Amino acid sequence: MKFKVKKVDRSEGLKEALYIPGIAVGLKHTMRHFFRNIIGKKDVVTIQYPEEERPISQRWRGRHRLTRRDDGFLKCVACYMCETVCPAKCIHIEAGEHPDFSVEKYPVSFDIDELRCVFCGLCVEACPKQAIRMDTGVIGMAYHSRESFNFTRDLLRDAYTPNEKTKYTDADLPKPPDQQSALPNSRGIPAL
Amino acid sequence: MQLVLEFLALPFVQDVLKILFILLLFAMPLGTFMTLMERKWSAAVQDRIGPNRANIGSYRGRGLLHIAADALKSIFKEDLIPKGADKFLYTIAPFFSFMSAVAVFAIIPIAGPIGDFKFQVTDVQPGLLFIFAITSLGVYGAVLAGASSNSKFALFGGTRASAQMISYEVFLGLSLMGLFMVYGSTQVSIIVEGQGEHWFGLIPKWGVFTQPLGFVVFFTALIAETKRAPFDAPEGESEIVAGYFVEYSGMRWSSFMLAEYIAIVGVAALITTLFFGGYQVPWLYHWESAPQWLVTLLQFSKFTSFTLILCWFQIQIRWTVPKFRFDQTMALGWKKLLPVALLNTVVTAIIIVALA
Amino acid sequence: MSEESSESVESIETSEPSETSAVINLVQQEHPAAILSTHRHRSDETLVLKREFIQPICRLLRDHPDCQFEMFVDLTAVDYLLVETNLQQTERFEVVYHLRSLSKDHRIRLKCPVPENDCQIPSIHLLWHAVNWYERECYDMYGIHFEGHPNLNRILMYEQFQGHPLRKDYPMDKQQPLLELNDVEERYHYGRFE
Amino acid sequence: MSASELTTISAEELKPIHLPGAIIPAPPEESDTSIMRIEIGPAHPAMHGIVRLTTYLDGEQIVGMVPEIGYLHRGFEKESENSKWIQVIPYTDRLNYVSPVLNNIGYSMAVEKLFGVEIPRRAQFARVIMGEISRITDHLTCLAACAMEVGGFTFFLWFIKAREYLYELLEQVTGGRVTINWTRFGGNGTDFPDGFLKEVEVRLEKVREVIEEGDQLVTRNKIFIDRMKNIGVLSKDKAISYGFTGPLLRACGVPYDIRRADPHLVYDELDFEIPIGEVGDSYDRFLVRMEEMKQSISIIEQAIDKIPYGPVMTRERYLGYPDKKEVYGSIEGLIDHFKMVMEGHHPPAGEVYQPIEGGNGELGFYLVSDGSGDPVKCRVRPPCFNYVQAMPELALGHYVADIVAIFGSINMIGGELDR
Repeated sequence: MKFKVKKVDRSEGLKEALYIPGIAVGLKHTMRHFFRNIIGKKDVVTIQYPEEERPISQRWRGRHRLTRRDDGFLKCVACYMCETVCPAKCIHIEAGEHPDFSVEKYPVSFDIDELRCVFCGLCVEACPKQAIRMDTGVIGMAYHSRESFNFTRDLLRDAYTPNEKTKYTDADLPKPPDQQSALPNSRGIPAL
Repeated sequence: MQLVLEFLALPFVQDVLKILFILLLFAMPLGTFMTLMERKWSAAVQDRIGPNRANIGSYRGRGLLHIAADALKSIFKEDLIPKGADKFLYTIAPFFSFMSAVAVFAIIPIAGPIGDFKFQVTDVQPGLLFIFAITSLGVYGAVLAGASSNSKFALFGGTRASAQMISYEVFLGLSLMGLFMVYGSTQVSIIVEGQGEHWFGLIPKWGVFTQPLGFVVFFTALIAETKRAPFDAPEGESEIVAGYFVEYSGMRWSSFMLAEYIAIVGVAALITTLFFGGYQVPWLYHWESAPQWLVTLLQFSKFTSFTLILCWFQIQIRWTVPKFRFDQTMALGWKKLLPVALLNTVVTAIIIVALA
Repeated sequence: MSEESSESVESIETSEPSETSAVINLVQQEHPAAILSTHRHRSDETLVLKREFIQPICRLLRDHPDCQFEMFVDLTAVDYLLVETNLQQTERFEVVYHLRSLSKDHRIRLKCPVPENDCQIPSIHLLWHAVNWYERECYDMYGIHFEGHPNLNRILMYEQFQGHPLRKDYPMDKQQPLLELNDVEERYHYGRFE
Repeated sequence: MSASELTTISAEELKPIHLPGAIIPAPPEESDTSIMRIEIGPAHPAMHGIVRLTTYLDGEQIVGMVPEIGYLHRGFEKESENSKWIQVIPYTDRLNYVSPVLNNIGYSMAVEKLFGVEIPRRAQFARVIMGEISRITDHLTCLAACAMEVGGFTFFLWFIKAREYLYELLEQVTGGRVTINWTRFGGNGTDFPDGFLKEVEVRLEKVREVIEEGDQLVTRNKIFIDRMKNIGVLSKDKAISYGFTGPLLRACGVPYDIRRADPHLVYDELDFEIPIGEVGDSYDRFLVRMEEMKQSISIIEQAIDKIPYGPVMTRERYLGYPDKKEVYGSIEGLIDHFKMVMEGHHPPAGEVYQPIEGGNGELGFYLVSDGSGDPVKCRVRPPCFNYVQAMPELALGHYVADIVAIFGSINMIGGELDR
């Protein structure tokens, strides 16, 4: 099949043989940058990170959060879909029956091991109830110990101000029986 | 009061004061200032902001506190000697390079003479030959550091530094032959005096205009002498990590660094003196009635501003030009700079004979 | 459920004869005994050979004016231990070569079944420069010996690694024994390899 | 071979071993201590990824080199054989982490070839645009690192600034700057946000300016030319025999570009030139990559003009997840969704090899599927595997300072080399 070919010119004339013209052209560009930046900081791209933050798009995948229904209860129905689709196998769910029959199932414990998570967003796509989202926009996730990276259900769920339609406040969410701090991670090796 | 004036008139005291003034109030501050300015100016070239984080309380300045921060850091950093290093040579190597960087200021005049008082530490008759002697001593700093620190990369850096500095001293000397012929002597004050006249009252007789080729070769040789910009194969940080001072840390390492930055200021001051008229302010002779203190102030500020401009130019070159490979540095030196320097000497001689 | 969806999809596959089938006819004439079967799936021409004929056939494919496979693209092996469905595999392992002809602009895939008990196949490192490391990697991962290879030892794993990780019977989270730090000096002696 | 036997090296073993992938000089006699062995070791400023080059030096000249790889081996194949087809996509971001989109596209096209399905035209154009943006980031990083090692630190930071513009583009579409996880089987995960194509043109203009400035700063500079010309030369047929593909083969003068040799996506509708060099040394590779970036920019502009409207995922059942409306609304949609997530994709049994023009050369995916949900074989043909194997041959006879120039122009990426 025909395609156009372009030979790269590596010619080297007198202009290159003398060192000065090449350096002069380079100096022209660096000086242009220098004088534009030293006076007015026109082209400077760096930002002062802790004070200013880089604008992120809405699709930016950051820290997870568990969304809530209007009546204050978690949207998640513990269907284990995100747990099976997660490539890093870092989500652990234990489902439980809720005393109120109108609520089918809810996650007694919903833990994400953020150290293992690869932030691929497959769990958000797989969730049939839009219960888990990654749009909290939290850029810096730095904590002091490994255990604090095992986000439990209560850490992940949204903050929620109860309004007139609220039926269940946070107190109604029964705690899992033994809330160990260090959950075994996905490979069954207990985190230290 | 009378006692004090008498004390000041003593020649010995004047020399000590001159040394203290030129070293402590001119060379060292400018050198340390250059450590910060290199990072700030290179940031400007590369569309960054440069260091501005060091702060006392909330005062951050525009990064000026980084000079103090670097100094304190290097004092408190651990200063270790690698296993198997030759302790004695390892410890004295930094002093050689520091000494050769500082000694350059001995013969540089920073302002015009008032009566018989010269703003110059010494005005020895073979002025510039003293410079060549001192810079050749600087080779010991790099070579001893490289050879004594028991590391292959340092060994590479040391051998490269020795070959490069020794061969570039030759072009250093040769490129100034033309200058000596034009101004008739190697004494620095006579050269600077010579640069005071003007052709047709308009163009000042600076070294740059009388010796353009000599200036180019001299400037290149001096950059190679201080192992900076395109000639920093001895500290080739991409292939031999950090060259001869790879095993240094703490105060010893920072003395190498400080030596390098003071050498920048030294190079800039030397070139200003020899090629940009030192303290000679152009067209100042028209204004006879100027008071003496104003003339000295003008001369000193002209000298300092030109030194700063040349420091800036060296740093600008550093961040523009890629690095030579080591054998290309030597090829450039011996195959290109040597003929150019000799040609320059011959041409200057012919012109002088023709004009005279 | 998945079968019927693949039927409807089968028709998309291009079935017009391309030059490589000419290559297969050529190989059939030269080495009729070598070829076990040939098939063409998703426009990828494949030739299944006996493993002892791999060197002459590769030489033929590289040097013959009609084939001219100058470029050796890839070498890998496949472990069919847990595979039930019929992928026409006869032995447990299969070494797969991919070749590419720049001048004739076509590709071919050679497959050689290798039995589990005597895991070896003649090496073709003399035909292309690229083959050397690919064979070392295949040995490292599957434990298939390439006879005649000048320097057949592990390339991705460290020397003291036990087992061949990409075999299906190598458990996913097997822990390797810890070993003491050896000095680099012993590894490379002048002139030879360990 | 215990230490005691070392002294009795037979004459046959004395001759230098000259293999592809390892050159070891003959041992020096006891008196002559000229040969020195240094480790351009795993952690070295000029080693892009983590690779050890045990180098034998005679003075400053290289007389032997043994590259040692495997430091970044994360077991890509073993992980992908133990996970579902869709779970392998986040792994492919991390193969050639400098041009992640191209790995995604390569892997997804291979699985689509297994399924034997065509993706909608808008998805093909979207893949071409994002793939070329990713190719530009790959070349920007490689040229920047190569010039930095030769001393052009300003050139490095300007090109990293240009790369930053493109990373923000990737983030707007896929949600990740490097770990994008964007393509799916049968189309792309997300469509372009509105106003995105305008944004692409604005940023490409900025990137073109930076490339022009970098070109002026370095390419015609005699110091740079001296450092790069006639360094790491490889003849055309030796390059083919070493399995060179991509910019390195084109630098030797062979116009082999998979986008033209095996036309895929919509590359045959877009016209662009293939830059080739003459000698095949580091300078040619530098110039070829510079030219290729300009071609990629013109490809993106043509693709932006021709991109049609329409769906980004195929309507084929059991390929993409059903729309969220159907999942929430109808019970069939929910069942399909549940079945897709729980059991994953079931490509028909068979094997397939799909090459694509990666950032470094021919990036091929060889997949074997037995119809059940788990992949049998998921092999990546790494283009830079052959370049590191040829490294001893390229570096022989040059100086220590040339190792960085050659290694920079090879653009070895740890993730792709060791998988």
